[in-house]
Amino acid sequence: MSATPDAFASVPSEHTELSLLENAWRHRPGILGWLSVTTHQAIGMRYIVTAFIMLLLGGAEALLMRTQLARPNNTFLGPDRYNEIFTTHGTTMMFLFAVPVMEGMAIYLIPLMLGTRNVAFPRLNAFGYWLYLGGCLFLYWGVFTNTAPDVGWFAYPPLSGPQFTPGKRADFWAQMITFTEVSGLCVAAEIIVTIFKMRAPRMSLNRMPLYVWSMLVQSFMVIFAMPAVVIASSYLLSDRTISTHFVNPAEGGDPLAYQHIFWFFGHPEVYIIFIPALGFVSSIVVANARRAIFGYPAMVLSLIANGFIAFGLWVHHMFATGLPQIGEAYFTASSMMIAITSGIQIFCWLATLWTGRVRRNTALHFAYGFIAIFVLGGLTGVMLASVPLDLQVHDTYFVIAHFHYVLIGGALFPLFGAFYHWFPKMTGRLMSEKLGKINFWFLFIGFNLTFFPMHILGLKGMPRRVYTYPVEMGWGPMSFLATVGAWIIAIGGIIFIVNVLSSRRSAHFAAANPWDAPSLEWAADSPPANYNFEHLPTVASRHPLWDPPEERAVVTGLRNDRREVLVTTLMDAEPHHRYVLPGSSIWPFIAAVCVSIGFAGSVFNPWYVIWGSIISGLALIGWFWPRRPFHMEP
Amino acid sequence: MYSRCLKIAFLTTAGCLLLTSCQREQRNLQPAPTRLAIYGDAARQSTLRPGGPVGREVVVNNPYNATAYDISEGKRLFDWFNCSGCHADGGGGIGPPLIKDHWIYGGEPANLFDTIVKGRPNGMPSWGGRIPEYQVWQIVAYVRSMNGLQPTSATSARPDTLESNPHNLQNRTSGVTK
Amino acid sequence: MSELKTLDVSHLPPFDISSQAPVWWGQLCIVFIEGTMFLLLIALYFYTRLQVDVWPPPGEQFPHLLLPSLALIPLFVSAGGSYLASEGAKKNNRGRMIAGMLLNLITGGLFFAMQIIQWHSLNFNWKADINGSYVWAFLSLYHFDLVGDLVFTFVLLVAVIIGRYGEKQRVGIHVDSVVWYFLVLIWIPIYLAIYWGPRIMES
Amino acid sequence: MTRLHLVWTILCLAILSSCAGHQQSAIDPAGPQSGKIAALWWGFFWLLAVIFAIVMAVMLITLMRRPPSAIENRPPEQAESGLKRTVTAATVITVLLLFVLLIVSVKTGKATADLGKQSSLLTIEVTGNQWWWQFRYMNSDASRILTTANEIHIPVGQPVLIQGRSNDVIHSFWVPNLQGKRDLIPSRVTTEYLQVDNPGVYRGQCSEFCGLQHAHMAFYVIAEPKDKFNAWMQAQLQPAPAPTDPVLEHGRRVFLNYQCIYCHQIRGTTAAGQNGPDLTHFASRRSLAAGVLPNTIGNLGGWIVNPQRIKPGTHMATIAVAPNDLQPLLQYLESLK
Repeated sequence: MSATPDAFASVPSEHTELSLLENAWRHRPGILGWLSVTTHQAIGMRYIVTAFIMLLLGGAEALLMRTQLARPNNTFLGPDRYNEIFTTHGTTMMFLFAVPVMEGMAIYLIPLMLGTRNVAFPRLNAFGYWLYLGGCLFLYWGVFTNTAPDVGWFAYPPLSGPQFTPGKRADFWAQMITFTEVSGLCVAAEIIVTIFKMRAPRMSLNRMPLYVWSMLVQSFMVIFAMPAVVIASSYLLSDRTISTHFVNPAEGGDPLAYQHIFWFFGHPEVYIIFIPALGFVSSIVVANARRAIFGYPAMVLSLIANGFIAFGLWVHHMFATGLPQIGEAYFTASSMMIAITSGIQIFCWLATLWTGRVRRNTALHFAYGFIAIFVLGGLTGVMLASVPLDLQVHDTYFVIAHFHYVLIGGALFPLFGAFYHWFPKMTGRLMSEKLGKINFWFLFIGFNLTFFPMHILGLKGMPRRVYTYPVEMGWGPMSFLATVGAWIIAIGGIIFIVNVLSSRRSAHFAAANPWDAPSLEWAADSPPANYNFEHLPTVASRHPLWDPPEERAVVTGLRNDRREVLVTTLMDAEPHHRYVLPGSSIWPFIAAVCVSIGFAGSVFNPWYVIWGSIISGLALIGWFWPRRPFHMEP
Repeated sequence: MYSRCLKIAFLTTAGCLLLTSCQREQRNLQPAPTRLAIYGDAARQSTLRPGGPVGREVVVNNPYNATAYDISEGKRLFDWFNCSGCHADGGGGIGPPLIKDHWIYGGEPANLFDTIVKGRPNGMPSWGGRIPEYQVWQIVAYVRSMNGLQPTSATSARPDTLESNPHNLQNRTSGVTK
Repeated sequence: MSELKTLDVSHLPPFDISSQAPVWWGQLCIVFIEGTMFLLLIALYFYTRLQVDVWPPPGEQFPHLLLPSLALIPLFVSAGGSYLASEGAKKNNRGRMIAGMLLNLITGGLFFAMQIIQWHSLNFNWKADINGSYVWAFLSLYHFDLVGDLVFTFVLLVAVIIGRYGEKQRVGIHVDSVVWYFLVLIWIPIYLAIYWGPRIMES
Repeated sequence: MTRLHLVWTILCLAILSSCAGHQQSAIDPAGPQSGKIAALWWGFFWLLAVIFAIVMAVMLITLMRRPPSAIENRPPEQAESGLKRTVTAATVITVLLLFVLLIVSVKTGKATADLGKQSSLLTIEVTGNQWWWQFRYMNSDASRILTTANEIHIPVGQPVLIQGRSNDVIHSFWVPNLQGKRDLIPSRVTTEYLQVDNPGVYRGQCSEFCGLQHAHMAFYVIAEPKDKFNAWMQAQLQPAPAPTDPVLEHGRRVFLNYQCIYCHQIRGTTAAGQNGPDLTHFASRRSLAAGVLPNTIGNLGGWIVNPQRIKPGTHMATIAVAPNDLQPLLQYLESLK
């Protein structure tokens, strides 16, 4: 790989300029300093590492479930423990792993890809992470004190209502969602503002990388979908603590109202997890096919269309509740329509790979694995869109196979590909390609061995969420096959961890642009300094690092003695004004602790809502209280 | 030094948090079969009695005290055995109200157990031998939860049924009238 | 190393009090989030309303109309106060900023007080039934937002009065008007749904 | 990569062939509705399998082929136009195929949903309880309304209306061999039509998570010719006869003295509990405890003595039946044909 001349070599300037910049962006020392970090690389890495630990916990729960289901009438787990574990598996994977890891990657990569130094609201970013961490600790405090939720990851009332779920189990589920949705909204808001206002000069909307487009669409979906789950979890929480009647069938409440509002969030949620993965695959394919993406406008339009249609098809989760047929026909149509937008993207990737000089590294292996698995998952999705078929396979193992194909295949495989693709940028070292390919094959074969038989189990009538099944049903052999597959996936996961740990310290250093990729994050050095670029880059085309060096320009004139970035206009990214970012601050951590106390306490005693909001108000006042120097000299 | 004591502080708080709610969420699915024990004259009104001084008063606590699952089982049995027929949902009807401060025959678990097992004059039937002992204790736990004598984290906020009498004090813990 | 072309931005101001400021867009995101939540809640209120044939459930009269309708006036005036403050912040005119924020606080507080009085006239609480749950959900969520924003304005007012303010605080005052305009506008559909909804549906 | 796909296809064929078992299988129809749905399934399956194969083939080719020349990072526009045509063609084909699938699916949906508007329709009211099924054969003459549990008989070839209710949480009534599933939601009635053509015994299972024992909430549908069905109905409507044998008489007294009467009903005796299944013709049922155990005297004994061991969390009480009372009780219950 011929290393192109370092694109943005530092403009010759005295040594003092650089040391000023490093001083302005240095983290404070000690524990207090660690708690008051506001640079996007550090917070992005914390999101990714915490989410990865949640993936391991979710994976362990999956292994426990598979071991219990390995053979009929197994007594490895009782019904109560099994219900707790399958609910915690679903909740951890959906709310504590998938969305946060996609947001963590975005927090890390977006500022780099846009050629700026931090996200728009650094302290809000820190606050979002601490609240997410609070959510993880809150749920797992419940899990380890026998108060894990046991009503499924979408907690349908009246089963999750006050009468049929005693104790505080469903409350822990509902309040954990409050934690993660507030954190998700914080990240979505700052990603939108960063993309709109802080792009590199002349990076107009049609020159943005596809990953940035996918994160923009995802963030808007978070903004419009998360309030729906705010309502759904508040319905449940207020019914269970202050005895309101939102979902009480006897007093006019309606369990279907809960289902409608939950799935109005639920389906966009799975696209919130899946759309960033499309951005990962686009970046990997462009970098490793060594050519511009085929049909850039088609890809952008299908991303945006995907975002809109995702809000119009939630009722396909409720076909079995006996809704009027006309409505079902409409939702069949909209559910099938969304296959078109994904189809276009698959065709465009294949066209890009068809005419590119393909470099078959591990990241591209995961991209191929994604295409293979996701296309199959998408096709079973088209089957589920048809009402009569869905009535036969809804809430069976066929559906479990479908959504694991589109979630593991659609999101986890591109995520692993992204790890292999951006690991050199994040740590400055290359991962071992040999171990990477072994890891891929273990995951690919283990995955198909686990989830393909589940299609057949579903067709043979095995319902979802059963802690055991009778011998005479004939489900034993394929369930055992699935369990074997699950353990193979576990081995694949361990190989990945070994690869990561061994590569972090390896002597195999990575250059700034090991894959010779076109986007701006490869202009920063590996790993990037806290300020990313010494001089912010400008952009002349959709592939800045593939442009001839003489066309590249850098921004000068930003003050280096404070954390300054450039704000550019929305459409054509013309420089508009300089924007001074806040430095390290402990207040986001304090505010997050106060909000967490309020959330966690209100599960046990509704008055905590009042006390919690008072101490959180004080913490926020401390956060926004004006500090010297008030006036900013130009 | 500073970071070490922070770790210790964190571990102790995590430890005690772990212990507090372990017992409240216990689900005892294998109850012991019937063992009908009668707890002396739990309902005696005064200490006057023939013969010599009485032995030490038997103090018995409810094995299902403060466990959320058993209180909700108690609620189900309260409806299944038609206790609500006379006591309504705690507000009283033909039978006396169960949400009150002064109990005619005593509010301790042993007293309530005796009331249910032996029955009381003026219409309270004797359920001894009819209902297994563990279910009697569950009903006792539920009746006490109506009066807020069980931790609120173990009691359910409301039933999924129509509030039969809008002005009754259905459940002391959430007990604001309609 | 070939001489790289440079784009000098040192002439640009270090801040900007206008809709180009990133914080302004942040407030816009809050408006979208809150707006979606309230509109979804209103949609659910009417979804539930159409499922039930008797509304409001027996034993509850319609919420009174007089006080909430009167309360609309201070609410709209407070929007004017917010506009005044944001213009003052733009031109760094301390007097206008204080006047605007004071007007906003007083009229906002008046609206909140009238609403609190009106709460007592409701003869049902959130535990009564589905109608009670929804009406109290609207009232509590909306007024929680309102009070939060009033406290935020009060803190900024104190900062400006004692002189501890600079460009960052002026941007804060300017962009806070976005959220306040939204709070005033979103109250109209909620007001119509709670107070007029039952009456229109009845006839 | 081709080695992988060889392995994968062999794996698929091996697994597909093993779904011969007809128990509770959606692709082994026994009625007009499940027949249409199974046909729709195979139509979808083969069409989408072909599409999948094409896409996989294209993907493999992009992996195998050697790039002809070192194409610059930004290929000239005209080389793209060939690709543009193929991609737009592929997209148009996708849209058309999806439209075809939509039409076929909506047509099948309409055909399977409402079978017939005859007036004299056999109506069964299904009520889901936490972890067992209550079935009531509705009849204009109230005395002919039959209440039974966990097992229904249906006349062959005649549409049946299923009215779904629930006493507690959301369950889902589903017999894969006969029709799609319908949720049972408290506070509303969901309806579904069912028709069976081939007589036989079909197992159904609750398919909406409903708590601790959701896994053990099955039921049986027995389709039989009209005359056998009428005979069964007449037998079920009769109350339990007073036993003559002293052991059965002792069993009956045991049943009436213990706690059984609070939950169970046996027509012809004073037991009239509504909380649990109706046991008037208990012995005529194939299974015990909602499809968990075959209905034999040994299983019944194990179930009565300690139900929590068989269905942990079940609402059946653990009663300590005295040893000399247990056997007569079992004899009596097994005599309720």
